[in-house]
Amino acid sequence: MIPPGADYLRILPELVLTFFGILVMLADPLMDPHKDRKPIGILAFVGAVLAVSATFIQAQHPGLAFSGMVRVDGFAVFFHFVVTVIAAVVILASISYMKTQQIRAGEYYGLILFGTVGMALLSSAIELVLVFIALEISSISTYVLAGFRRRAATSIESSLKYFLLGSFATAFFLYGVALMFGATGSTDIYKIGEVLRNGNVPTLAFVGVALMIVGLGFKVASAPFHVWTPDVYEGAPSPVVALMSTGPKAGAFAVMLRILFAASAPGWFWLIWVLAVLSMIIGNIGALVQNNVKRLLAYSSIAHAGYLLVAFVALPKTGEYNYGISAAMFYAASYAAMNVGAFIVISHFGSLNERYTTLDDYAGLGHRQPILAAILTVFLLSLIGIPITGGFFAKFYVFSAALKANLVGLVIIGVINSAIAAYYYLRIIVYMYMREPREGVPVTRIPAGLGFSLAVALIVTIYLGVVPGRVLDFALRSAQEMLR
Amino acid sequence: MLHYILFFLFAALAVGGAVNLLAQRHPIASALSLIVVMGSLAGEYMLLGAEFVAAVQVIVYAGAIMVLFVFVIMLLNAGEEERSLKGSKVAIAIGVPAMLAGLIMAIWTLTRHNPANTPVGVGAMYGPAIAIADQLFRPFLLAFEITSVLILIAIMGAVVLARKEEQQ
Amino acid sequence: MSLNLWLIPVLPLVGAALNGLLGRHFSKRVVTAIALLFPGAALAWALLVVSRALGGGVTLPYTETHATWLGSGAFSVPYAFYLDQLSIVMMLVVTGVGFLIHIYSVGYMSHEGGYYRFFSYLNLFMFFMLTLVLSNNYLLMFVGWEGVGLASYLLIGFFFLRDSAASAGKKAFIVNRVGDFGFLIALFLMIKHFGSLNFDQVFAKVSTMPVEAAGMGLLTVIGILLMVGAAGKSAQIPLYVWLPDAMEGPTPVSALIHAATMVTAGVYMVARSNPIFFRSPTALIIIAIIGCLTAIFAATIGVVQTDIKRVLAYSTISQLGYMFLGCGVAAFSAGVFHLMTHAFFKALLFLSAGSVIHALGGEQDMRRMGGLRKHIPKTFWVMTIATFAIAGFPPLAGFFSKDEILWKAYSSPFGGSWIYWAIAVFTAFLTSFYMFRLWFMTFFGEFRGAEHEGAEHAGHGHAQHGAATHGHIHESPWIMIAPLVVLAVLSFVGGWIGIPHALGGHNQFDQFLSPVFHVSAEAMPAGEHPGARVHEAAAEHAETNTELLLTGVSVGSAILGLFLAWLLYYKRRDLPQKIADSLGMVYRFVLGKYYVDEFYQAAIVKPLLAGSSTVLWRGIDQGLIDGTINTSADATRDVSDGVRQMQSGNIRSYAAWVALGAACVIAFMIWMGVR
Amino acid sequence: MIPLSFYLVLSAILFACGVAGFLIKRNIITIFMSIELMLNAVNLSFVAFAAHWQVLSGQVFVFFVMVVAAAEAAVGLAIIIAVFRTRETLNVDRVNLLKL
Amino acid sequence: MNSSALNPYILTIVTFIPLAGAVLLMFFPRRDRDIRWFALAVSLLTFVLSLHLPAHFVNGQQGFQFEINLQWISTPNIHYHLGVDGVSMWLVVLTTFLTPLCVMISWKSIHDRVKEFFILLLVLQTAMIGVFVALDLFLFYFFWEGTLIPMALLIGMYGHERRIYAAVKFFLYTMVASVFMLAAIIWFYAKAGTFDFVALQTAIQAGQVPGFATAAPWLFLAFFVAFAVKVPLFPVHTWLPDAHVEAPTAGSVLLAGVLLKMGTYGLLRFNLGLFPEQARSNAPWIIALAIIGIIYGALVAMIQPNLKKLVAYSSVSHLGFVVLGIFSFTQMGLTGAVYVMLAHGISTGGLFMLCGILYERRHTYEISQLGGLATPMPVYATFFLFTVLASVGLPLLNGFIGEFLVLAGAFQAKAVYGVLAATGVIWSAGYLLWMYQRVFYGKVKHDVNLTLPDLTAREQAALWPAAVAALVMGVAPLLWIKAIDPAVRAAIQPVVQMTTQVMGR
Repeated sequence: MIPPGADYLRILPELVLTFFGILVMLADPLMDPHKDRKPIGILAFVGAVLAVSATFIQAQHPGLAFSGMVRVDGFAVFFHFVVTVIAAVVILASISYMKTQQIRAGEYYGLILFGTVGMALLSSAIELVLVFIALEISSISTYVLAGFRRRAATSIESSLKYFLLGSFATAFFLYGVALMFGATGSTDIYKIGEVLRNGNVPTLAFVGVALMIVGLGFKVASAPFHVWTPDVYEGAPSPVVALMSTGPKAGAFAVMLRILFAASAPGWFWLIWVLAVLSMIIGNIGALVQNNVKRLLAYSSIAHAGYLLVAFVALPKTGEYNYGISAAMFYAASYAAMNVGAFIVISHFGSLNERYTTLDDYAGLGHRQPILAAILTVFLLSLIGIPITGGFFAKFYVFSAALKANLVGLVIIGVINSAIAAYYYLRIIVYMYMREPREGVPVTRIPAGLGFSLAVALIVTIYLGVVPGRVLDFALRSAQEMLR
Repeated sequence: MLHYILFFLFAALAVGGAVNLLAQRHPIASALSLIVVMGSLAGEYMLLGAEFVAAVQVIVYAGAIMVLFVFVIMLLNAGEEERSLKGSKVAIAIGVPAMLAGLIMAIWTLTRHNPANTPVGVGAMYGPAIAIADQLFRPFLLAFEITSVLILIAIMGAVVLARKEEQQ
Repeated sequence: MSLNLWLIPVLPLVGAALNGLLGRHFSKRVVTAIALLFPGAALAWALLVVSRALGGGVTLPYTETHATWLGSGAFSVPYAFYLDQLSIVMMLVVTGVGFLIHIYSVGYMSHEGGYYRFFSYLNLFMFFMLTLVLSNNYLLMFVGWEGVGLASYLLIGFFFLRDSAASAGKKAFIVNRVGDFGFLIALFLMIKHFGSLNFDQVFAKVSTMPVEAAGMGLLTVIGILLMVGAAGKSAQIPLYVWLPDAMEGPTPVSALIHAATMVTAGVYMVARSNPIFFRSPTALIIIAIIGCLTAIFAATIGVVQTDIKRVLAYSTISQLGYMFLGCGVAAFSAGVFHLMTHAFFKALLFLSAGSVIHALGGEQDMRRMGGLRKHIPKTFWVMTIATFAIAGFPPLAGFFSKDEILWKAYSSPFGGSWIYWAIAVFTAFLTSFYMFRLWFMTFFGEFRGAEHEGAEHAGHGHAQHGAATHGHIHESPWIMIAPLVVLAVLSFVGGWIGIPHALGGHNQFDQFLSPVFHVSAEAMPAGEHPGARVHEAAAEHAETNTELLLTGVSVGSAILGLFLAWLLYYKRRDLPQKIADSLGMVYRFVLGKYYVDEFYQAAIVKPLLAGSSTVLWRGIDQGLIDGTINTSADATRDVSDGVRQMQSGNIRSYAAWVALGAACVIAFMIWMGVR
Repeated sequence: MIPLSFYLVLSAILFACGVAGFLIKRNIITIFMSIELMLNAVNLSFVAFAAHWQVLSGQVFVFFVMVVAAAEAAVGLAIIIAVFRTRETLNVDRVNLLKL
Repeated sequence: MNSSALNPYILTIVTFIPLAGAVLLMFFPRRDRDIRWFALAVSLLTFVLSLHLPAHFVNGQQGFQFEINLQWISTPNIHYHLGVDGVSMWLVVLTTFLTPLCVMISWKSIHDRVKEFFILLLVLQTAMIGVFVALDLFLFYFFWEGTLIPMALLIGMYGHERRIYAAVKFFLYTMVASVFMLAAIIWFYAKAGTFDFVALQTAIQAGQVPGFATAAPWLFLAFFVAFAVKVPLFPVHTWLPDAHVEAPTAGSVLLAGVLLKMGTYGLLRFNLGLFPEQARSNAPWIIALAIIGIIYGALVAMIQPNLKKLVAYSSVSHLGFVVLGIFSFTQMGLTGAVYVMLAHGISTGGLFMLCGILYERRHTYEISQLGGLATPMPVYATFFLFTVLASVGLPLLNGFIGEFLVLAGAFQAKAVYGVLAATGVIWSAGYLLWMYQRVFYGKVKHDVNLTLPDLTAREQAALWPAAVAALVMGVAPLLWIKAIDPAVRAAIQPVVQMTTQVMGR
């Protein structure tokens, strides 16, 4: 049985990505192994951009595909778009990075493209087994990508840690899927939802949800499953961190939203509440004393996962869950923009072997590289949540959704946390602008590709901070679609 | 009755293999224990009627994958584990109790609160190759196709990581 | 018909502004011209105004309103000037004496640096003082009040290179501020209860209120607070301490500000507020007691001072006490009368003292003077007139005004008492004594100062021309003597406008001021006043006799003072030392000015500074508040380190955390499921 | 007729053994084997549930899990080789450059 | 052309011209001289344009003027809503007035990273103006936070030895406090669906905000904390001395002159405007804190060994007056409070400029290192004295009017408030004159001070406007009060109405 043509359009971004991934794979051996892989990178970038445009075609064909394995709705399109844009930006930024790091492996781009297939599919897959496979695709590719700075022991170590712990966590997720299957007799999220809404909910389903939350909580780096994050982020190549702190995370959040809301998973309210609070506190407190910028941002990403989880528990009695969901979506998007931007700056500034990643290295950056410093400052301010940056509205929507649901205590914890967070982001700014420059840290020109990718991240960050209305409207609508 | 005997035989083998995996200090011994576990699980699958799965379990898992393991163990010439290192206190002190607690809770749930605590007959769900194939290439077509991407990644990843680093 | 009263204060302001802003670029001649022209014009205009007002051109009280200064809601304060008999007197005293002192200063300050600055300040002072006396509301009066304080601050600290001068200026300002605090509170009370600060509106409201028999009624509180303000400005107990130090300023300043005009502002303010005080016997008694105590207290200190200007300063405080005593028994016209005559003779005294100092190249210690009669005869003669005037010898000005106060202190229906009289007479004796002591020490006997020492001892400014005059004591130039002569004449005849009935006069001064004071006095039945004694025609003759008797006693005490001073400081010069030795502790106590300054320093200033520094700043600010915040920051850091410890780097321990988390999650969800 | 719960409990025990192996083993390869054990345990659950619900998809899942496990094994072992190259050890406790 | 046609756009123009200037400046070549002149031109242009406001302001008209209300973002219903009343108008003019002075005073003292400095300064100006003109809570919060970063950077990049500590302290204090305000703003949006100040006020008064009654005390506190830290009110004032001491001169001037006023402005606009009932019930302890601040600030100022710290603590004292005035709920008190804000901006701004001028020459603020400066620098000493007197509250200078009205108002509210606060007049004379004596009078103690040059023409050009403004504000306060008074009346109306209702019961 051959699926109808529209089904292929519904997975068009994935198809495009896969196609270009294969192209990259095939093209790589044709190149002189001692030459830089810039052409391959450009090819991959073209693929990613085409994938971005493919999401528009995808959006024209909402509905189920492949025997109900995939559901294309606004929600899916939103995350497809986010993920593919992340991939495109990261690929573009990687070209110069790979050159400075002297890594000559076209597989890098292939892995990103293939990994993006998984990340994208996470948001549209409604069959739990497909979700599992997509999760593995995105994970395994990032395991490998994390180890790409092969001369550095830290990179391999981070790869190993990510791999072992990631597999450990996916096993939990899989067990959760199995129990869910056992409890409901189905692995289709919407069918599970019907079953759970209609009948008596077996305890098995609760345990299934618990195990899935463990697995997904690990992927989104929420406390107490966050332990891998700082080590992995510190060791992995910066552009890869840019990717994996946003792409798989966005995908995992999408899955989580679908499972918790569309599948009407039971009993998780206080659980997520606690996870949100723990993540915010542990992330922010842990970041306070960090001296490595990558590690610092790793802790910050834990905290941001916490803020995002706040949106999950915004469940007003009126049943208007779409506010919380859309807030989470918006948060994921704006976090992606600012975090990718920040890590791209870090990747550029790190120089060969990422030598310069401590705060001391950032001293006087405002002096020596004013533009780069200014851009990083914008991203950091956005991470703090200063108005007219995406980070502000992200927090704003999340907290406003929570207040709609009368979660005053949670919001207060949240705002206090964001105030604490200001301290460590500010530390970076302080180092950049207020300390004397350190000897021997080189001043480097910003390559075109990196500049362009930074510009994209910057524009998106500002765009989401100045005119967030369209994006949020879209998110609100697609959240409703997702719930239907 | 025979079913029970068979079930418990395989179960005992599986659990015994798993425990042995933990107890053995040499990775080769552990790997062999794992093969025992997999084999006995294949027996359980047969008991449940999943004959194709059981066959694949033996061929792919116990065969292919575990060979890979053994191969790598040989390649790296891994010896016995060292045991006298610190840094593992947290793992033992927190992890193992947590694991036990989780296990107890899981068993409790699975036995008491399972709504479908019904007996399952031998071969209750007969899964011949043809039926499985029908599933794979119809409803699960996309999943099946997408695994190819997974495999591609695995190949690329393995190649990249295992490749000798070129000299500068 | 407009009198354009505003010109009177504003003219000196123009002078001040011109000299202040541009004086640096002017020649000395131009500075002098400006400095004299504008106050002179103000004097001329004032005289014109008075002639018009008394000529019946306008009806008094006359008000001219120019604009609203500030307002909020229903409350507003205008730029408005007010002329009645009281302000006429004050205006004339200020412009007249002020102008004379300006002239004098031209000579006195001719060798000083910052010549333009000095005249700018002096003109500024005139502006504020005239604003004070001419305003038609309390707030504008307060403007003048603060402004003269500022001018005083600037002028005391004129020789700012001397630390003592700078400190004295600051002290004057701050002590005055303490008084202003009371004044301000009084203003707030008026705003709250009367809704306005305009004299006419306030007094109109006040006049409808009953006399407050006892306790602390509204008017009593206002009255006392006003008196606090007056005590600050007019150097009454307990706020007098700044005035002696203020002698650090150039002598013309002491004459103008710290003798003739500014320090009497308090008296003016109390007199101006007479409708309030008439209705508050308690406040009156407090004023009388403060005045009385200040008079004798300062006089005793004056007796032992050796610095010529300090003697005069304490004398000023003492005389101000007299004025308050007068006001305190509701004899406001007597107080104001004394204010006027005092302005003449005390200005004269200071200026003469300045002339002496000038002659000696800056020497101020009377123990180094003596025999100056021959060297500076003109100064000697004007000084003599002034001394006799202040000592209360008839028919000089001081006699009439002081006598009026003494009599009223005894006889006033508003709380007059023989105790006041007795103290006042004793003070008169002391006044006579220390003034003649000064007179004898300065002008009689042999010259005791080594002239070269004089130059060394000199203050800042005089050091320069002290050196120039080294070797001979010289008489001051005509520009300094001329004002002295005018003042001497005034000190002589100034009292004649207020000759009491008992001595066959008509007390025109009292009558002149009566519209200001008696209106409010008569507004209420005398019988209601608890302290009031009923005037009866029959008693009038007896009273005249009493008055004559009392006058005799006071003149006698003045003569006694003269005699004693002659005995101790002319005839038997060894005696004072012996007396001082025999008195021992007491003498030293008085010589130390009762150690009031030291007391304030130890009881208020030091604890305040130490407390602010150790308790407030180091304790609360840096210790408690910043400490709390730093501690919590450190605690957060510690927690942060704890969180880091989770991150041991060991994969197995990470897995353990995940497992623990998973166990908790499973447990929670099972609980949710079972529930 | 064996109760479903027997299979499930067996699966849970095996899963727990896998977790325990991750926690107490020091050799990276053995730890990885523990993960494989966990996946196997889940597979048993799938098959058992498939029998319980009488749907074949449960068995198909096993299939996919095996593919994933194979892919993981390939990548994982490559990573282990890479680690061994840089660190000359397979002891997981020695792989702790990144911490705090 | 009729210039009142500008009315709807003038606020936008005034607010964003500095920002536009900053953007242009970014593309300037690094020629310091041109940059300075350009910054001066921009700030002067802003000032001139801002004079349009008082020129076309209709005194006594109810509500806001020069309003512009456009939808900015639809889904969170955020409007670009600007408008001023008598209070905010003058605060805007104060801001535009001080900025050119800051540019002039930074002419030579900033010689490193000049371009960034002026960019930050101009950005800061836009944010400050924005705070005063924004009528949409979101917009307000945006500008509020917008002031934070340039200011922290100004302190941290151009400050003195402990600048980083000070900048971080400044940032964290205000940031931590303002997130509470953010939470409250979000609450409003979540419940009322609007950020619009006017709409919110109407909705609250009509009781149309669900859950307001229970949440109001907390919301009040949330706003209050944010503003109290900014003011700063005792005991959350400790960031101020550090920030001031370390800040560059222009930073100090704007910090004292404008940023602190944002706090009091917020109290007036939001705490009074949105929560009249809570404002009334919380007034006693707030007033207590204000009075403690007045006295405490003055006493601590008295013993400061550091010139700038002294002025900083004096700000604590002065701002205590403002808070006292605001919470006295009397016409006079509030008018006075607003007037103190303006006056303090001028006179303390002037003091900081003078401190900065001294620092340029001497590189210290330690009073013990100074002394006798009136001899080498007479003109400087005169300006300093004038400013000190304005700050002390000498009548006919700006400080007096506000303080008097505040005290009178506070006294009307409750006599003891007025009495306690009025002791401030003694303290302020004490610390400022003592400081003046120690710095300027006496003989020159340190030989380096003997040769200090007096004011240059440029420095005078920066000081004269402040001095003239101080004088005019003292002599003709009605120019300002005319506009302030009606605005203030509108602000306290709800509170007063409530009081009468309570008393009527």
